[in-house]
Amino acid sequence: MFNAAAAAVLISMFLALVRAFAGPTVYDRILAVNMFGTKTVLMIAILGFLTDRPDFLDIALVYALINFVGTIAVMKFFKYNHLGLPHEGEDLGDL
Amino acid sequence: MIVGQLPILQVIVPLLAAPICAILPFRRLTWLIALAASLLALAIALTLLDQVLSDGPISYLLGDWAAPWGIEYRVDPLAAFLLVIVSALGSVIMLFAPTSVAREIADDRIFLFHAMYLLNLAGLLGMVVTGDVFNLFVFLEISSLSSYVMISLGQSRRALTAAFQYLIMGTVGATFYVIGVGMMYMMTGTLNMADLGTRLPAVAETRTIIAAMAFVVVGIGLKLAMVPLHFWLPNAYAYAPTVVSAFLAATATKVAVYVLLRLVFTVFGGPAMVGLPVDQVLLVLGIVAMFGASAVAIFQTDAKRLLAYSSLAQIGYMVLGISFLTATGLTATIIHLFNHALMKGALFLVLGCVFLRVGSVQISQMAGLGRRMPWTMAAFVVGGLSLIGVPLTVGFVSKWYLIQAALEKGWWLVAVLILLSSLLAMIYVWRIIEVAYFRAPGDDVLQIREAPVMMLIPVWILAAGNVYFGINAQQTIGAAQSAAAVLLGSGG
Amino acid sequence: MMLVRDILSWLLILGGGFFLVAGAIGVLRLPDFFTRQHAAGITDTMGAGLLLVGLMLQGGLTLVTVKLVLIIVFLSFTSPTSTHALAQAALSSGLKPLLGERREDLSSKT
Amino acid sequence: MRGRLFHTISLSLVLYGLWLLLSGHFEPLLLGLGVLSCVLVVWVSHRMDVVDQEGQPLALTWRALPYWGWLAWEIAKSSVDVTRIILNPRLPISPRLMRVRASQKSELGHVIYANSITLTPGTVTIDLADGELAVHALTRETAAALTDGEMDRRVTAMVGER
Amino acid sequence: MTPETALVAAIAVPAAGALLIGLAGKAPNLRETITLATAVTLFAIVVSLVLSWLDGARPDVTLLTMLPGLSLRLTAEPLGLLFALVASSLWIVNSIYSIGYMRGNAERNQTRYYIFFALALASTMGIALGGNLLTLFVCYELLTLSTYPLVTHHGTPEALRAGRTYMGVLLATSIGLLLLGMIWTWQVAGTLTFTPGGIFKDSVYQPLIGILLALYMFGIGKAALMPLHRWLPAAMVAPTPVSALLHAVAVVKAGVFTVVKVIVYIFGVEHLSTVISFDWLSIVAGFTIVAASVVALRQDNLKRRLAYSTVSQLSYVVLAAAILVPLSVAGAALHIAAHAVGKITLFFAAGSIYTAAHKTEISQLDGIGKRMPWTMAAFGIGALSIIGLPPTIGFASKWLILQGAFEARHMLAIGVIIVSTLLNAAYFLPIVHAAFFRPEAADATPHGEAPWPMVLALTATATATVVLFFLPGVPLELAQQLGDIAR
Amino acid sequence: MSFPGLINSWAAMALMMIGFYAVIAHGNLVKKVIGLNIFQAAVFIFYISMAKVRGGTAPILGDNLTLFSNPLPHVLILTAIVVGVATTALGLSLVVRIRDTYGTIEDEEIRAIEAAE
Amino acid sequence: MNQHAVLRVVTKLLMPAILLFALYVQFHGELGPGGGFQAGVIFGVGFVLYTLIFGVRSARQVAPPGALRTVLGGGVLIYAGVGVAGLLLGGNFLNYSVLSHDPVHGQELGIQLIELGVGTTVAAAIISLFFIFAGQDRPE
Amino acid sequence: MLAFLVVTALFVVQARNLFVSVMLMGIFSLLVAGLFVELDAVDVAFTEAAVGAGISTVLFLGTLALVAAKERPAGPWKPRMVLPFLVVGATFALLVYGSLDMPRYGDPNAPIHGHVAPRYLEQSEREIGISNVVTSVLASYRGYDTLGEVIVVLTAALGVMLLIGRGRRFPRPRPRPNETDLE
Ligand code: NA
Ligand code: NA
Repeated sequence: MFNAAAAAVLISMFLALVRAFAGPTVYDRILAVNMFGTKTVLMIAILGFLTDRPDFLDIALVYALINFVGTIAVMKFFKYNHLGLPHEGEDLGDL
Repeated sequence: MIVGQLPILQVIVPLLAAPICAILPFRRLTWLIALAASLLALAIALTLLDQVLSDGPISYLLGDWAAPWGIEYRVDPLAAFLLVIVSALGSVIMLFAPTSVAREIADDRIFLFHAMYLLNLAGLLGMVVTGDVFNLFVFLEISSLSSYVMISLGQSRRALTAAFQYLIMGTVGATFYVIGVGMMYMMTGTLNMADLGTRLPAVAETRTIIAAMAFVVVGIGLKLAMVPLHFWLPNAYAYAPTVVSAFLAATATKVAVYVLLRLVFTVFGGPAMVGLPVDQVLLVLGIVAMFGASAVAIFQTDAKRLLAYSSLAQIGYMVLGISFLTATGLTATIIHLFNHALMKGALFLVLGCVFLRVGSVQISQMAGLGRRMPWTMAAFVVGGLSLIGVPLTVGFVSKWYLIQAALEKGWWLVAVLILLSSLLAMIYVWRIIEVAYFRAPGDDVLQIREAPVMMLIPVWILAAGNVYFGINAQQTIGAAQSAAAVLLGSGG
Repeated sequence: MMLVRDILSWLLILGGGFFLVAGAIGVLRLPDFFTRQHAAGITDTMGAGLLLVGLMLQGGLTLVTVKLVLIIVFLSFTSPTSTHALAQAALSSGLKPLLGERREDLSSKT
Repeated sequence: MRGRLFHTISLSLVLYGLWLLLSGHFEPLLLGLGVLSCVLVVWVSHRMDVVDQEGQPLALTWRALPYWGWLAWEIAKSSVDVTRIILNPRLPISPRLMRVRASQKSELGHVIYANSITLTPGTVTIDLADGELAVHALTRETAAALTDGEMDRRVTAMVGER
Repeated sequence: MTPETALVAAIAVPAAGALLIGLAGKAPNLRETITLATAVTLFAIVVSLVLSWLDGARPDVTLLTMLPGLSLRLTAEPLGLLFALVASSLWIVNSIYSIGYMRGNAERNQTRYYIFFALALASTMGIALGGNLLTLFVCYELLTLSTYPLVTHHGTPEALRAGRTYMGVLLATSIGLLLLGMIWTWQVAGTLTFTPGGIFKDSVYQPLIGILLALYMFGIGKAALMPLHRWLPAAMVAPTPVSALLHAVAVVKAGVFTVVKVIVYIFGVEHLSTVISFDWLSIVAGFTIVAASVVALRQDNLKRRLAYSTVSQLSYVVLAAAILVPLSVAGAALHIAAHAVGKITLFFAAGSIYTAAHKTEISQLDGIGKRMPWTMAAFGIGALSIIGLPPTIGFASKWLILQGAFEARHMLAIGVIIVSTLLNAAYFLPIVHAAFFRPEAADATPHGEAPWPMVLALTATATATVVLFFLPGVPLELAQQLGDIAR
Repeated sequence: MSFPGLINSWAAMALMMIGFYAVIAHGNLVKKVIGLNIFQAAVFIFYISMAKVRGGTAPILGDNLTLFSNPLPHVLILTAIVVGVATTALGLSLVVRIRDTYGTIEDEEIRAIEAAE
Repeated sequence: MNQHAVLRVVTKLLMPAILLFALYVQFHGELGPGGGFQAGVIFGVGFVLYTLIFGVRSARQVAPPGALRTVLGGGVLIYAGVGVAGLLLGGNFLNYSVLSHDPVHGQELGIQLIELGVGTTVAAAIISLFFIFAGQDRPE
Repeated sequence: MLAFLVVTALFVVQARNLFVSVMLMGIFSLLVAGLFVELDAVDVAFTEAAVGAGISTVLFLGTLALVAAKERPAGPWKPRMVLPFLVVGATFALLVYGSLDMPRYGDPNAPIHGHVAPRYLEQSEREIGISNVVTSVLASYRGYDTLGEVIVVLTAALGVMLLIGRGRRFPRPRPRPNETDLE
């Protein structure tokens, strides 16, 4: 059962990967990577059950977090070409 | 109680001083901390050397976990000798540092520079005392990362590319080392050097261990700038702040050579290990380095670059000494670790003084300095003569043992080559001396005066060391000989 | 009781798996970024949701279930947020969505 | 000021609850560490200035549950619809952009509405400014489902603005 | 003063002198007083050493242990004492001469000059009195280094180029060959202590002895054995007193001195004579003698002619040692002294001519004997000594060598000595002839003798050349003792 | 016979070489750092693969569990990962500085600029 | 992205939970996967998210550079301090057993403390790294 | 999984758009982490996910924001471009050569499972008292390595501060000689 679920997740990971490689726009790639990340969260959760050690879900949670923050960072990168600015032209302050 | 804790104090004193420096953004205070930590480390190192020479090797178990389950610190005469070299040079160079650093590094960054220096020092010391191959990697990285940073602080923008190149090569080297360690661990199940030494012979013939050896040697060879893995070094030393060049040239490559010795002898068992023709390879590489690098050094126009290439050649001597796989050869390598630290330390510090006053270390800019900066340039002469190997300097002592080792093996041709290469050293050293003393000074040189006394004192401590240990080499040779004996003994 | 729970959880897991794959196929098939987002949304909501609930049933009333709930909650907050932010970024960067009635029209426009 | 204190206390309680849920261990040491952790987090949150109505919509929790249930059902329905379209060999889509007015007054309401739209397969909020949402819909049907305004009403009801 | 103290003082005094000269740099008179005082003190010390040695004292001092089993060590023995005696006595004369020369030519960097001169003497003393090969080698290198600033004294590109040749040849040979030979010797013999009869055991592989000998003979570049003689003419760019003391006495004599010392105390005359491959050394030395003389004949520059003459004369010493009989060894020792006194006279004369008349070429010297009678008379006496004619000490040493050659039936040596004597005469006597019997050039500017300290100095050395012929005394005694040791 | 047992190692080694190639062959400095990351990650895989025991489970002790994979390589690689990211951070900050001062991060262009100096 | 209502609201909502989760990972490392390092990363990532949404300047007001440096060094000092405590209490460096009468309890205590040091340093490092990279002037 | 990894890595290296490379690096890291979970290295997976996919990606993005995000296209083929292939080829050959005598994957009798490690698994609960053996080894048996690891983090953070921290990056213009004595 878990195997079937894992297979499904793997297939969708693979398809996401194809989209990530194929693009064509960067947004497609970001979309694919984000989706891939979410699928990894699921994969970890399932693997926890598969290996009979379900208490590793913290990792999945961390994945989800990282995935979210990563996506936001990427978008910010594309929107402003900068990670630190609230909006353009603002002074960045000191070290 | 304190005495039993010396091996760890050796490392954690500078290690703990570093974060303290990072927290306190004061230039002078952090300098004092760095200096005090270096001096304390030196005192500890000397005590340790004394202890191991009289009582034999010391084993220190971190966390009191027995080796090989925990990490072991192991101080034998060789390690103690290296500890003395590193901490002594560190102390002298820190003494020298304030004026030079103020000239070459922005004020608001100096406290972080001191933290970096301490990290580097701790990393090097840690590499020396550790008896665990993976712990060695960790401390290797501490010292490497801080080196990259310190090099990149040089004034020229080329310091950045040099540091980057070093970072790439250094990381590749470290990764190779980790691959090699992985293979060794895979075949033996242990990471403790002594334990590896006893467990490796059983699997010595396997292809895995042969490959492991190759990876480890290449990895360390990259760190030690062993020709042909040397590309990063000349730029790194040439464009780093002078204090950094001096410190790295005097200590970092020495520690890398030490690591090579440790691995080849303690871990792989030295002469007993015949799986790979390591000795022949080292012999050839050493000779190529001696000649190639010296020949390149002759044509340099920048004094720091010249010294950097000279370092490559000197590393060649050390590698050559290892390749003999004999007590005398090892003695030569080990004594040269110390002696070369003295020479290059002195020479680079002299360039620090020159840079302070002249603003450049181009050889052509040094015309007439012999008259304007007599004490500085006199120290250069002493260091230069030592580099050539003139008697009454430490360079002579090194050369003596190296040649003796070659003759002992009946390799008289190698002996001749060693001597010929020191003639090349004569040429490149003399190029600078001639310009400094017998070339008429330019107009802007006329208003230059001698470097401040606070810089001259450390310079002359090292210059005097070159002479003192050249005239009276008994102690250093004694230490080197017992270190060599331990290496060979442990190789079984 | 156990059997019912198992069957239910299997159904959920299988359903989740189905939506995962279907959504992923959509991500490949659909013609432009904006339409693909919808397909990706299916995998994040239905796919992940069903799967995780299915797992929850397997886990029972334990810490595992708590964590799975947390994952679902977290995903339900972040997934639309990042989808939205991504869409906005794409739009504001000048990426034009394909609009129109039928697929044939759309493909002729690409 | 009173509101701030209220939010602080409520945040602390929520966080401690979360700690217990995560931990699952009830030894004194870990419980104590939990208290310390919560204090630290609340302090940092204050420095970050995220402790306010927007950040801790605690009051919504009870009203949110039925809404979530409804939303889940909506998601399920749309998922099936969209999946059908995707798997249809003819791929009968008709993507469109539309503007939707949000009737909530607070930004929190807007955000909940926007995210609910996005969560529902077939529609994605691609812009939100001053209560007006730009929505990308995959088909005419999904667009139509949105324009009937039920979701808008439910969100407004949940945030208690009606 | 105990002999041991004297031994150490012989090196310490000139070294300390150098320091004091440096401190007195700002006051020329004081500086030169110190120079003279140091020279006189050194001479007194050496004399006391010689006397105590003749009294039977055998001082031997270990200064410090440099490497395990190897120390810096000083020992008095006849050859060294003779060399020390020559060098220290001539330093006094040379100092007087220098004062005149440096002031007369208004040279720059005089303090540096005197400092390094004193250091060169300290090194020379170390060479003379070194108790083992290591000590000798150390001082040998120090001598090279301390004379480098003297050679490049003028700092002109030409001087720098000459300095490079000088350093290059001397350091290259000593580091490249001598050091190798020394370490190899240490490897084979286990000691480097100078020992009468040599240090090699009979068991040592014979061809190795041959290789070692070659390493030594060519490694001792200061002996200027061809083809490693180039540095010596190059060094002639230096101020004349430098050429006089160093390149007639200290440096070059250090070379041949080392040759003799190595042959006597490292190889052992007896032991070496059993090695078949050995005779190549006589051939090289003989060739050098003749070839250098021929080259000298063709030089118009006076100092260069003197330099090539020196190259030639040095090989006399090598040849004498290579004959390997006690008599010739004694002759070699005496020739070191004889050539020193004679050649320094010639250099002094050349310097006087340069200072008084600003002439450097032999072709310019027609009739100069009338304006500078003292100088040219001394030149004549020096020339006689170099040629080996009585009544000069040069005759005595040549005689001893020739006797040894006959005893050993060394026909090559005999032939070389005869031919070279003729050549010597051919390149010196025309100068004397021209100076006294040719008419002066018409456009000559009038000039008189050189400053009095210079004249005094060259008169003194010329006198010594003659006096020593009649009263060879201590030098001969020491040379004969060496001959006994070599027996 | 040896094939299936070594496939993990070989894959890791192939990955290492992909990264290594990027490090030494690509002129773009960021690409070099990326290459290092791949290289190191592959080494991590190599270590973690050797730790695996067939039929074992994660080395977190629990009831009814007896066979565990080897924890030591895990520990080593945890450290190595941290070292790797530290190196990456430093490398990237150098790249930023190089871009500031040279205006490019392409090896060849930098070399041309340096040669012209 | 401060203007971006959706992101701002969601971030505000999640931020305390993320930070708490980091501390949970910090203090439960010995029971399951995770520990000081991972906790530090998560804590740091929380700040990264905050910085992305609210800008470097606001984020720097939350965590001023001097304080960050202190925390950065402080973590190392905590770790090494535990080691030194072991040393002062008669064991070797990093021997935690001597920290308590019961060696096993000493070990647990020591591990909690050093993990705290790790977490502190790592969090501070990640935050300052991100501040620096995100706070750069743009070229040209 | 491994095949995924290799393909991803190839795409990462080949992509000329650095941004794409970085994104794919993120995927690569996630895949690696997934593999680690499969190989029972949950702690490592945790870290790899957080570091490789999280921190590294963010750092790379921060860098790309400041430098050009496009790699220069590869130039025309030159003979010296063979060199990297040779080096890589030689290294790979050595690796494969070395692998031939390695224990097989998952072999419970491999040397590493028989020496040193068993003590951790068997004694750590009694000696340290916690169930996560990785934590025991990491924090206690090899706690010193971990201290070193923290120091590495410190070094990198301070180093980046020194390199690109704000404030004056370059020292003031060169003062005249002789003016620079501190006292
Ligand atoms: Na949606
Ligand atoms: Na843990």
